[in-house]
Amino acid sequence: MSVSPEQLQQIIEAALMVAGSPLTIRQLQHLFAEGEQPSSADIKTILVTLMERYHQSGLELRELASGYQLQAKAELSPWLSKLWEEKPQRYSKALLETLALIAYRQPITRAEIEDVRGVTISSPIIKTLMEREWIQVVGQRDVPGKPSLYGTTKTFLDTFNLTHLDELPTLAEIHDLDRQEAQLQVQLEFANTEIPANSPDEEITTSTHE
Amino acid sequence: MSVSPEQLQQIIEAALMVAGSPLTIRQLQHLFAEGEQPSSADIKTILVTLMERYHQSGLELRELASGYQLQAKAELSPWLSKLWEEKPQRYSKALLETLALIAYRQPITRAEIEDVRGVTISSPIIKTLMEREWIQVVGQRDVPGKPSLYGTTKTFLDTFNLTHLDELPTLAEIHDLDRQEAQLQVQLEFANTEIPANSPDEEITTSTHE
Amino acid sequence: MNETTETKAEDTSPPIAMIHGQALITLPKDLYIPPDAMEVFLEAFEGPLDLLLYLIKKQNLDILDIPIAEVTRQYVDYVEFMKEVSLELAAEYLVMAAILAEIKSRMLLPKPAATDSSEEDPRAELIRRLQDYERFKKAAAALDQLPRQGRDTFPVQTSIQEIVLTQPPPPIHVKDLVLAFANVLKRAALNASHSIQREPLSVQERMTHILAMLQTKEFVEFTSLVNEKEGRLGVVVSFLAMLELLKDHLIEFIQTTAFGPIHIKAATLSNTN
Repeated sequence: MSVSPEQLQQIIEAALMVAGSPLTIRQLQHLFAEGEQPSSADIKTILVTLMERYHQSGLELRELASGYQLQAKAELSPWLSKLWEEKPQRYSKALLETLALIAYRQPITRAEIEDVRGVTISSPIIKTLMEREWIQVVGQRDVPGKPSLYGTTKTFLDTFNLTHLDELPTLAEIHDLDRQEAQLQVQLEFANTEIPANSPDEEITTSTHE
Repeated sequence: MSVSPEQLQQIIEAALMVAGSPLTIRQLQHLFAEGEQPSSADIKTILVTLMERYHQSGLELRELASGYQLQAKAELSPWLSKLWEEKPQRYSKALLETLALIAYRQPITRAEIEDVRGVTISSPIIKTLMEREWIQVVGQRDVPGKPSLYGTTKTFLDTFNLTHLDELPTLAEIHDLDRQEAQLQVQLEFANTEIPANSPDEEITTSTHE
Repeated sequence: MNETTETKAEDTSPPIAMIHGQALITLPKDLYIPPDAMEVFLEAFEGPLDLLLYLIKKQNLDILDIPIAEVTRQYVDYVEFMKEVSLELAAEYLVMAAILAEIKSRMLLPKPAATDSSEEDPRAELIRRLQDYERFKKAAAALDQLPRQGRDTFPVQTSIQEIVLTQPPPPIHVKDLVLAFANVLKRAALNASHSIQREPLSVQERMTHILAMLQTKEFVEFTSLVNEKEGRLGVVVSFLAMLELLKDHLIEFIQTTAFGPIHIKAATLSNTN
């Protein structure tokens, strides 16, 4: 099969596109049958043509140590990177509970949070909450060790579309939400072992204010 | 970062080039920040423009089952396949017939496939088809033993460069494929001078279809 | 292959056919197949239906009008032969032989008058199966002809210089928070929470607000913490917050002169720990 100059360019371009790794001029020559191999000068000419052609596009042909490779231009990285962006994770239960306790019981110390949750809080949680600017240190409790007192910030309110903290649902509302959630869970047939469907809620409701 | 129309096209083209797998219009929209996402109509326009642009090149933009993909044209495969040392896998007739039955008659059980083919299916065939992710279990037939029902996957369509199942060569169209069939037969044909290469096929086919 | 090899030696002659990677050098004469080639030959068929199709095609026969006696004879010869050369024969081949024999015997029975419907033809079921199988045999071949990724088409996969992975923070909703709170309360000693829960949130918010203010300013005038615009309730809330903070030793009230302005400052932490 004899190859026209046009086809030669098509083949070389397509090879660079599909190879997935850099190709040397030698490798490009070897795509063709013995006796029909273009000279390395021919291939270089084509490579230069291609380089110029890509100038206007989002691609560039680069010569790397191990050969020629087509790459997306670096300036497009911010968009292209989204292709590999991982799905946002969910916040851990520990983080949400810590944040909830700070929101509802501020100002509160770490020890006090731990006391309610029954487990120690890992430092990354506090760090994450600080980095998100959802919580701040608002003082120190006057007890041995002078532990920091945490409270929520304006950013926290903004994130949750609240103007004041007292717009946070009351415990009665929590109970409703919780029940809805429980029903939803039942519907989805998720055997959630941690949220017993009803009974503990009752106790909470009796103790709520209004 | 606001995006110019030119840049928009560059980004979409580059995304298709670097992704390595088909991209849906939705995925392409998600390359852009909220509020700056092009409409799906805009993206389609760009895809059409790109399709036309590649017309002269060795590339083509195809719509597959799981999205749009840039590919080297099939006519270049004699050269491009040299990029890889391994020869593309050839599949046995038994595997292809099993796959064809699953594709055309899905959902279908193993016993039903065996019924048409007149032989039992060896387990490695089903295993290979599952490993390629060309088929999947889509349910169980409600008969004693609850045999698995098989169907094809999007990967199957992608691999065979199809968008929808209805693009499969229709069984009625099989007439037109006689010639290919005849060629295939030649490989198996025992070049028996008593057997003229074509005529028997003609005879049978003309009388087969409804 | 010796006796039946009619032409040249294996390594010099081009193979007639490649069957599963093996070269078939010799030509089978009709149904006579060289024993060594037999196994290869058998593998070339996908089962009894495939073999039957081959026999029918080979003789240029109409599938709709199979001379069942003849085809049966050939098929049985073939099967017998395979048994003779002790090839392991799939049971399906024998089943088909039985089916053919049965059809043949029914064909021999005198036809009842005035039945020309094809359904009455004992061959009907076999013909249906043969046709059906043939359709899928062809469909399989057609499938194999479709341009296949990795064989005929290759996806473009260029590289990218750098991937800047910014993992977006997870979305969060107030409901998550509320449920988390409900959850933690359930686990906590429930009666212990009674008293605290009665505290209105606004007092707590104000406590945080005051403390936050004292982080930046050392002294804050008492009156500046009471915003009259908030009305009576607002004043009460601020006052309660201050009392609460005072109780917790978090703030101190300072009045330098009688009836002078009252200032609030963050509590000087006792050094007694």
